[in-house]
Amino acid sequence: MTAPTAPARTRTFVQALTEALDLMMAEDENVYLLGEDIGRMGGDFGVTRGLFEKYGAERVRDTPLSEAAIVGTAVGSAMVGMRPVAEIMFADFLGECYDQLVNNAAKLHYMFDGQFKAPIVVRTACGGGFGGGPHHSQSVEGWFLNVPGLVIVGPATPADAKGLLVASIADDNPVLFLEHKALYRVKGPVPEGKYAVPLRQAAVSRPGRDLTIVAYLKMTPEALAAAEVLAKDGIEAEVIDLRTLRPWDTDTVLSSVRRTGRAVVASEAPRMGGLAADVSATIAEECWSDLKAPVGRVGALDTPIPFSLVLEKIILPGRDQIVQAARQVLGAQPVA
Amino acid sequence: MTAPTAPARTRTFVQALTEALDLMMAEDENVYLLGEDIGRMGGDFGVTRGLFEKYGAERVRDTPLSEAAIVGTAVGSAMVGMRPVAEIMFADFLGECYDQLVNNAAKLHYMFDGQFKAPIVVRTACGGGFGGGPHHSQSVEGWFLNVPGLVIVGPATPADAKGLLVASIADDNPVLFLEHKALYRVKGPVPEGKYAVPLRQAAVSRPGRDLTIVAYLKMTPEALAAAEVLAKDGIEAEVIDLRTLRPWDTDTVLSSVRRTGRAVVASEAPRMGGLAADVSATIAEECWSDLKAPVGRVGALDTPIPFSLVLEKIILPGRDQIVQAARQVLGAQPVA
Amino acid sequence: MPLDLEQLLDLYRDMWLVRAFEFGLEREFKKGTVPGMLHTGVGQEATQAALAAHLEKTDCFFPDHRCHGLNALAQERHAGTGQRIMAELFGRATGVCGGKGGSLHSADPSVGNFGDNAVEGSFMATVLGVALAWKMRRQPRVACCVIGDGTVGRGEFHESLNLAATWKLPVLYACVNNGYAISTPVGEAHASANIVDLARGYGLPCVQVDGNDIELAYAAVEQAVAHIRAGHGPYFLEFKTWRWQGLFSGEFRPAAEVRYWKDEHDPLKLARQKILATGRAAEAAVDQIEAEAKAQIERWIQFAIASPMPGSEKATANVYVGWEAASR
Amino acid sequence: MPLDLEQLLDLYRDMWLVRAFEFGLEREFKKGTVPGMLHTGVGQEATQAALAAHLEKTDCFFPDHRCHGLNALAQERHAGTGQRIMAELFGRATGVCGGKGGSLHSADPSVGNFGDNAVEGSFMATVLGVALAWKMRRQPRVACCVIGDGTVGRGEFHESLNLAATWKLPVLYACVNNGYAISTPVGEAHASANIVDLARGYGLPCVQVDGNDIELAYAAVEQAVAHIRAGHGPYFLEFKTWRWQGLFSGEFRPAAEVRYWKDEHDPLKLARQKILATGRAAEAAVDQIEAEAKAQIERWIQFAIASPMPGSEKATANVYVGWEAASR
Ligand SMILES: Cc1ncc(C[n+]2csc(CCOP(=O)(O)OP(=O)(O)O)c2C)c(N)n1
Ligand SMILES: Cc1ncc(C[n+]2csc(CCOP(=O)(O)OP(=O)(O)O)c2C)c(N)n1
Ligand SMILES: [Mg+2]
Ligand SMILES: [Mg+2]
Repeated sequence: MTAPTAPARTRTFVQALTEALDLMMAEDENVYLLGEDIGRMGGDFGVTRGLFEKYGAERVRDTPLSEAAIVGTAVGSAMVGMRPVAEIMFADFLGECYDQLVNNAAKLHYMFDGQFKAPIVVRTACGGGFGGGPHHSQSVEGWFLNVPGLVIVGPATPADAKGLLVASIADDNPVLFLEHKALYRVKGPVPEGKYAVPLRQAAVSRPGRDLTIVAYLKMTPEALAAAEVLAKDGIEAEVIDLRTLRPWDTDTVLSSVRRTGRAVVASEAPRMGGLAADVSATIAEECWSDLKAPVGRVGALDTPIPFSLVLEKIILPGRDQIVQAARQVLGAQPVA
Repeated sequence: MTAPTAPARTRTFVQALTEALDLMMAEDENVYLLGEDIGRMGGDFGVTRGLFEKYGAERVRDTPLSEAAIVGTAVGSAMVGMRPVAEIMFADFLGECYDQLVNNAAKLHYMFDGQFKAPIVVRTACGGGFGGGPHHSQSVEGWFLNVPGLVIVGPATPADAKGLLVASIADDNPVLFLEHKALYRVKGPVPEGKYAVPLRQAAVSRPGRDLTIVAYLKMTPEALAAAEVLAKDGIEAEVIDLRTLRPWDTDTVLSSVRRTGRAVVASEAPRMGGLAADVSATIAEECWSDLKAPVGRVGALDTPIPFSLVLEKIILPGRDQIVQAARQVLGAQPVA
Repeated sequence: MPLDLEQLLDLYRDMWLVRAFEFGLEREFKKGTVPGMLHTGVGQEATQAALAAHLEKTDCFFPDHRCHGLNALAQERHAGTGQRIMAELFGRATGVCGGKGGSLHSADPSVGNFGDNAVEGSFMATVLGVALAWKMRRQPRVACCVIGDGTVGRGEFHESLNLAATWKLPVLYACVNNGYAISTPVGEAHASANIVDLARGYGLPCVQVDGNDIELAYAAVEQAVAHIRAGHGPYFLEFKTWRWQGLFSGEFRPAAEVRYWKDEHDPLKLARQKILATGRAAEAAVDQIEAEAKAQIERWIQFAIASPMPGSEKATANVYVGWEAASR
Repeated sequence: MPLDLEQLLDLYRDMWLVRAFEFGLEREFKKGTVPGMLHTGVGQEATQAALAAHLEKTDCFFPDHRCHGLNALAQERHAGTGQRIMAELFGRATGVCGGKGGSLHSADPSVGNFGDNAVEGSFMATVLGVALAWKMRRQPRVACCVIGDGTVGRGEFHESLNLAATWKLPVLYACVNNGYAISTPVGEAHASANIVDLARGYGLPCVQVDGNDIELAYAAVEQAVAHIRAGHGPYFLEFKTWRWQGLFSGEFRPAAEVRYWKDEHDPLKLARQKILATGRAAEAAVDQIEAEAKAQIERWIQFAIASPMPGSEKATANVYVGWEAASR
């Protein structure tokens, strides 16, 4: 169970996720799902659609609006060998179960000296751009970055969505699995059958020699679009999609930057204290002698996310901000 | 009400905090306290001692173990003009009221277009080093760094503890006020009467020309101790105490680094995704042409905090790790 | 207990205003002029009108995601017009939050509207603070929060009721039990389908009322508010009602249930019957009320559509009080 | 209902083991050999012994911060000796968690001990998952969580009871009402000083018992466990008891109260009276039980003190399953 062998069909991101759940549930009866309205209704975004009919109410379990209990239940059942996949409808609600994730799931294995594991997956919909307002649009990976023991995953393509979800369910660590709402309807080739995209391994989404753009989730397609724009000027940007956000793949990122000598890091989250800061700092610390310009850090303005689409557009970054940062990084004079 | 005018006496960190609360309560009856066992008992660390007797049960309010309700109550009362100071006994329990802080207090002013303010202070005891184990020892600022609208304050000296708490209560923004347990018994000069230490303003705790050490909370005394060690080798380290952790004072930090050309950032939190990453990234991005070596980032190993003092000591950073990082930064060859 | 005709007519108008508001909004939402997500309060008009009738400008309420109507009524009653609620839902600069809040975050403290919080139920904790402040200041005010049956699942339900009861805070819990949380029946998500059963242990008065009968709902709120203002502490009121809006994708509830609530137990039909039963109001006059409410709403929609979008300076305004948002 | 003499003597021994454990620990803590913080279960021995007597190795319990005794009893009963609980409290490599957990995080799944969580009450949510797994697997097991009266303040209390009741999960809530949370009296922090009042609304059996009377406590647990194993769903048991430990800084409770609980209603004295009242046990034999328990504990303490500290490789072990902790 690693690389895909079967041919790819075209599927949406949502369908790819459903396939992963279906495959893992069929194979292992310890895998079960829980969350709000994931049963008959199939989840707010349709990711669990059809699974209730196939696997029944026991294994596709509707819950009350009890986010702490949802994650607590997942953790407890994982302590005795289940492999729960919990859905938190919107990532913004993770504040309700922050304690269970941070103080319980992430620490169990360590504090009890390896006697327990917490192989849970908490799937949740993150990201903005659709007028969802301050409580339905946030990028939340920053809330959890400083939490050892937790794994954070964030796919950018349908194929990765499926392979990373398979890998996350198979993994013995607690995984926070972020799904960007703007990607749900995106279509792409998705191999048939079961395959895993390894955790902790970034993807080179586009090779290039002139600079490295590190991105993830919705910023990956934005970075690819930026690379297209830059290509028109003859600039070849390498785009790296982190895929696992904690712990992220320093090897792939640093070796790319050592080669290109320039880097832009793009995240939809506010710049201050986000993942882009950690990546930028690590690049600057580790690639010092190869770096020809300061790292460019692209992120949201330092504000909550407003309802107004006009304002939201001002706040959230995208292709154009990445292009601009890349141009600045390319224009900067090397110190030497 | 800004700079202290009265002479300083020697006080513990805890006494300094009590003085700040007492002064603010005496002056404004909208200031009140709430939290677990803060009344007759005076709080787990004695910060509210004597205030119950002076101000009564209405204004020094014991609560049940309801962390969400504690912060929720604070926020609600602030919406109608009160200036609550809530105590969360240990910072590790902020997971219980994460939602109220992040989705409510931090966003109220913005999402309701300025119609409400949330002038709350949430005081809490953070940090390790005393065998408190995984749930009583954490450095939690990293949990909140990516949250626009929130202010995070962390004093390192008794005088700052008092002045920053006065300023935090007077400020109209929601403030998460971190008190490091290892500092509570520390004594130092504390001016009499009311004075404010301005928020968002770092302190140069020790001037120097050879490198800049950026620290906060318990790492500030550790950095000062490191500077002593380095001074014996003739190295003059400038130590900057951030004091406000979000938004942190880029001006003071960057202008120091522009002058010294070298920087070490020290935090007790795990390196990955912590405040030190943000400071390191910002320095590298903004001081590029003045920087003579990569920024050194000192932090905890990437683990939960074990109960065993032997193991905890391995994990948490201190003076020696700062000295080592400084030596490395000083030894590194400038690129040019 | 029975309301006099004038009161009934007023409430009937209010209820129509709520319904017309929601229908107008649904129509515009489908056209794409209203961004974001939309939950409507159609079917729950009696509950909202009853609350609006008793909440003073100096009280407060935390509305839930179906309370556009309540918000508009409070706006009308205490600020003259509800059009700024409409404008908010359109994301316009003239909205109560300048377009920054939208349907799920509309607030206007000047009329007692303390804002929805789209993390459902979080304000069960927040309301305690408002109530505590008023109690400390000896102000006989009511701090109300509107919570759906599903929202009751949140742990804050317990923390809130426990503290409100222990501290005898002036909180009105207005629980709108419409039978479902999105697709989940109340009885499948809770130990009891009657939320009062879960609230009673805290020792506060817990009353269940037919939320579609405006007379009963009005009387129940009246009594609850009187109890709270008299300083007797919190009060839990459960309105049994039903929402017309199914899932986003359509109806999922049994046909008989739909028929009962929409035809036999529609709050507007019931109210109309009551009015006509007095024999002192002509059908035409009653129809006229409905028509005027609808016309009113169209004017508000026009106002909203004609209003400008917020200026770009608003994007970074009011992140911190007194400080600029970091430009970095 | 009355226990036979042999059972009584066994339980008396267990209770003494708990008390001796805590007294030994307090002594060592004062010497500085036990790091961190210390909360003891002195005064609550009957409750702990009653629970330990009924929980099988294949059941689970989440102990709270005063459950060293319960932990040790489970260890003794199902693994032969309780010395590894002692060693854990001394932070030694031989402890159940290799010294990484300490007093507030001692776990040993092989005896059903699923570990304390020092964020008090969080395991009210976690216990649901264990119970759910067992229910899904049709295993007639009991998932127990031990919660203090103060811990009841947490929102998870509601989320947990509601879900356990709705899903009919095999959860035993063992609520240890010792009258205080640190310094706060139960009646000042809760709408009722009797926690069963807050639990009843969920429709599960709620029973209050004198937690200092070993016979009553034993019978109550027996009945609760039978109910759960029979598949009838969750059960709430409130033990009325009292802890000898005041605040860290000393006693704060009224002298009469202290006298009542320490002298008149001490679980060990009560049990001793019961035993002697049978007329079939000699005082000397009963004293002997006490002496042996104390000696046992001293051996455990010696074991702990003689044990090595954990090796430095443990510092970064088991952060992630199967991966090294990041060195950076
Ligand atoms: C904490 C939280 N969990 C989940 C949601 C998503 N959500 C929005 S409305 C809703 C159902 C709420 O049900 P109920 O309280 O009964 O209100 P109704 O829509 O029926 O009026 C859910 C689950 C949310 N907004 N907040
Ligand atoms: C969530 C949380 N809040 C606060 C604390 C601090 N704390 C530890 S024990 C305790 C009191 C608990 O009271 P109770 O549940 O009655 O247990 P008792 O100590 O009386 O046995 C408190 C407040 C904690 N550990 N966790
Ligand atoms: Mg509902
Ligand atoms: Mg207690």
